[in-house]
Amino acid sequence: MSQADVLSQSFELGFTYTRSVGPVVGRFLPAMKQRQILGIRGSDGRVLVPPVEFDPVSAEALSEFVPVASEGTVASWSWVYHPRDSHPLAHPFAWAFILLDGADTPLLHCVDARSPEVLHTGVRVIARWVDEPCGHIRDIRCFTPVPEVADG
Amino acid sequence: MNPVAVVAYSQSECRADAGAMNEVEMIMPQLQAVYEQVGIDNAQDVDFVCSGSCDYLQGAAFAFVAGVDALGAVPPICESHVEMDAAWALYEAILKIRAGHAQSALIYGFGKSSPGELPTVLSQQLDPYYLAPLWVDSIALAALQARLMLDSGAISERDMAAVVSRARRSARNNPAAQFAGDATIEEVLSEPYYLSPLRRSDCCPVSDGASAMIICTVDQARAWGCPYALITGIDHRIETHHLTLRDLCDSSSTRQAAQTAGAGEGHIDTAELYAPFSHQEIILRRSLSLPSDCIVNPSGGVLAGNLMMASGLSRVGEVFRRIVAGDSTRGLAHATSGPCLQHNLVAVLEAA
Amino acid sequence: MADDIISEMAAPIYLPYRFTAGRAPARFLAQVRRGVLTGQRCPRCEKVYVPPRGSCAACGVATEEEVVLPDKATVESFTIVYLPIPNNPIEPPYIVANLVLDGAHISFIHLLSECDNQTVRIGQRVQAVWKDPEDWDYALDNIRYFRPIDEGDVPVAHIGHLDVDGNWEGDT
Amino acid sequence: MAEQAAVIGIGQTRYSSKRGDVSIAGLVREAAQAALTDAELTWADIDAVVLGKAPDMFEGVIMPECYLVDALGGHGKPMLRVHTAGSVGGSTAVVAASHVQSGTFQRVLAVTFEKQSESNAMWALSNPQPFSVHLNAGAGGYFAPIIREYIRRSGAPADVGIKVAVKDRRQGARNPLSHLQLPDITEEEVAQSMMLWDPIRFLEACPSSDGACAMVIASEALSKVAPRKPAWIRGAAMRSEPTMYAGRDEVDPRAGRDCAADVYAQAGVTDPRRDLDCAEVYVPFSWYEPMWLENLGFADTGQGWKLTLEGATALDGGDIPWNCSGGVLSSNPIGASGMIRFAEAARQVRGDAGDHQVEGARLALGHAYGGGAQFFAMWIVGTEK
Repeated sequence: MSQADVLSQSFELGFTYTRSVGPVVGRFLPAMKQRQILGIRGSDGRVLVPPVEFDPVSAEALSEFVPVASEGTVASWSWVYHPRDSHPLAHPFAWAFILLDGADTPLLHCVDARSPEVLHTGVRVIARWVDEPCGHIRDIRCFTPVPEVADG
Repeated sequence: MNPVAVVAYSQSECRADAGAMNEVEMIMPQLQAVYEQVGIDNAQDVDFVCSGSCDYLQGAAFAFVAGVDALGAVPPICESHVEMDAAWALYEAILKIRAGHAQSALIYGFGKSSPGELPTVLSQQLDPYYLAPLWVDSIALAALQARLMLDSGAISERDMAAVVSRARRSARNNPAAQFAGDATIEEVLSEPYYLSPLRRSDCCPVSDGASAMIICTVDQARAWGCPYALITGIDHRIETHHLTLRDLCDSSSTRQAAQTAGAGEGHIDTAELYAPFSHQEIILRRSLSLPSDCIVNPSGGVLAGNLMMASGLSRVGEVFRRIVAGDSTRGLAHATSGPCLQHNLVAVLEAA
Repeated sequence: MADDIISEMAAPIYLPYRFTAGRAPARFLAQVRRGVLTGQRCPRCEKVYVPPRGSCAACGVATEEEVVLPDKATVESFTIVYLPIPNNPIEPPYIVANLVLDGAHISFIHLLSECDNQTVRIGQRVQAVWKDPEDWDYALDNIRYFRPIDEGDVPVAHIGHLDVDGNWEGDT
Repeated sequence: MAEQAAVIGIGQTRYSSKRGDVSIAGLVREAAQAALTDAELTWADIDAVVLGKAPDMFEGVIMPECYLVDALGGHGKPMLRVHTAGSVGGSTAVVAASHVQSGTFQRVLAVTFEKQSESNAMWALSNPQPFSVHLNAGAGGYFAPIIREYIRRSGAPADVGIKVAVKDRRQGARNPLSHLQLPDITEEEVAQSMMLWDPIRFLEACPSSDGACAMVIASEALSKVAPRKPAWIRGAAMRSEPTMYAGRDEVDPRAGRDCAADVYAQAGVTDPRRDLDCAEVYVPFSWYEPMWLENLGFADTGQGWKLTLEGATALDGGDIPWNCSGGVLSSNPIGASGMIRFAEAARQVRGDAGDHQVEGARLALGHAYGGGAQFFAMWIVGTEK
């Protein structure tokens, strides 16, 4: 039997997909461009953020958009000590569930904080927008903790 | 339901990197092993074949097509495939047997996850408009779930470490395990955070490998004359994709599936739970209301080695093994799919 | 402003992988790197597969025995392609042919060139045109293409059944 | 023993090169909602959901049942994802049927889709892997040599493929959902369209479409009380063989022959041309009509092209019309294409196929194949149980 060289090679599976987004995401994105976060009213009356197309329980198509605040409270968080190449921030940061003021369900996004010591569940955070929003979930660059003094 | 018999099961070692092994080379030894347990020659000797795999693990479309090359499918065979864990291939095969369309079936699952960055790959399983563009990986989502449990007081970090410690110790008896040892709770707790509040030990490893199983009617099992266990109930349920609309500290779909599968109709002495993260084992134990004397994950579970697309099938196989060895009379196997236990399958197995 | 609608978004999805060839393909490519074509023979049905995948797909058994094959082949079928291949410099129209190497029992596809596209035919005899040996790598495109050779056509019934010397039953 | 099952609801989107007005969820929802409406049911009436599509790389959403559960009312229900390459639309229907035939469920929603406009099919089907040769310019490059071998073997005249291309597009123009609407297409136009992969011309190849198809499959008891006439599933079968093995007949694959024999036996069909009233058969390249006529036993080996030339497979005047809906040559959302065949067969026996109805159709074949024609799924549906 001939020799068995181990043959390894890197490759990239890559494509830039063009997503048509439909009527619900299609309303959320332009609002983001205006630095406005939208939720949608679910069948049970709760404001769901970000707006989902179909109610998870009743399966109804949803259509009543509700603006919510860009500021809210951390409902859960995880500190990323070693960000991956694909992550939105290159330095250590946190993923968090953020209950925005006016919303009944949290949004998942990233929080840029100096260290994990700054974070705890219940901490107030506010959206930091990119300089030129284009209508994308990443128009929010990240959330950052609201300085304590601002509360006082 | 009429019980279906499990007559054979085999799983490869869980390896961090299967290196120079393609799909066929990974699958074939497991198929040979289950053929030998039953005393058959190849897939021609069963009525139906169903497999589970995912193209994105190794980054090539149609991974399952190559899998057919391992079967000896000439003349052609009745064959199907789910782009899911092979536990769902088992489910499809059981429907075929219950419908009387097959008396026996071969099921296999395989995954070579090492070529890619699995947690990142799985981020593209999320809704493609809000979450996938953030590239939030599967470990981060589990970490957010764990934090919710810790914050609510439902668990402590010590509880999580206890799961890890027991899994490592149990895995010492499992030659296929990737991680085994006798780490104490204190040793686990002394590890630094990985994605807080998770430590690396709270997370299952990434493993390459395959597993295979043969099931059949009870009559066929008797005809083959090999030891068997009975699947007396099986069901699976999925939950909404929107993580923050679910109660992540509970697994309602697991409870639903267990009820339909009849888990509560007798004492469960053994359970193999597909919990890729330590806190998820606790969620599952509670959702299933497992009795305190139930032995959970005697194989070490997937914290000892996680074959994506095969681990769910392997949970069923591990319970089968315990029953046939006489170590269990009634066990429960669980499989999961999707982020934070979104989709769950429960099978109840009993001694014949 | 509230009625503003965005209908599309770009979703760049680029995932890095590190591919490792299976044992059988790796052995095959290691030989190709030396300019040698090797198939694997099925222990059960004795058919020779090239390129080998490590199993006989018909019998479902592992293949181990290696067979060195010549670089002559027969055209089993072909298509003339008028579309460019993405990221490939070959200019259309070009011929992609299903070729069976002498001594093998299964075809693989490769380019056919140095020929008149209109006279290419099933049963035609062809031979590999290799790259300069110093450019050889672990790749089947060490063979630039196949070209017709001056040998009589193989009757259709015998395609895929030639021995390693290019003979078939009844050949004179 | 298997329970009886029938199709009691059918829903399809219109097919087009790009459905830019909907998300992926919105696309599958449209077909599923139409199937429920057709069956006069609500989401709560569905016991389980079976989802099928071709490779995830078409849309770049991995295991999309995780995301699509909400659009399909799946929360709290069993949901299965089938993937058997291009035959998946058919396989999904077969698997959904077995959910009911096993006696486990009363009403199952089967949904298939492809949103090919999100990417590029040629890329998704043949993204380069290291150490392999990349010469297959799409599916046509794979199938063209097989068609060439068919033409050699059968001695079929060169215009058979052209005739199929015209017939299916004209029939497709009678189906308002059809992607291509070419009521006036001529043989000359097809003959003069660009040669892509000789002998396949541009107009002899299927389009690339966005679209979804859904069906509600129900138990005997519930089918009997359904508002519309049920299409009873008289037989369902799947077969696979390896992609490449020594001696494989790619022109006349044994998996296709065996699958047909199985489904005919279940449905009591002994002569498909005589016993069936019509067929919806997966013909993505025109020449596959004569090839499958032979493989499926409608004609003897080497004779299939004669049926096409005689007009036997035409909706107007043919004794065994094929692809009255326009077939894959008129609409091709890959993952759904097989289920569209199965659903259109059901529409024929329900008698609600509109302008492409075969009058008095009582028994119809739905057929799908995938990969390199090594995966097959078929069913036969009828007006009677």
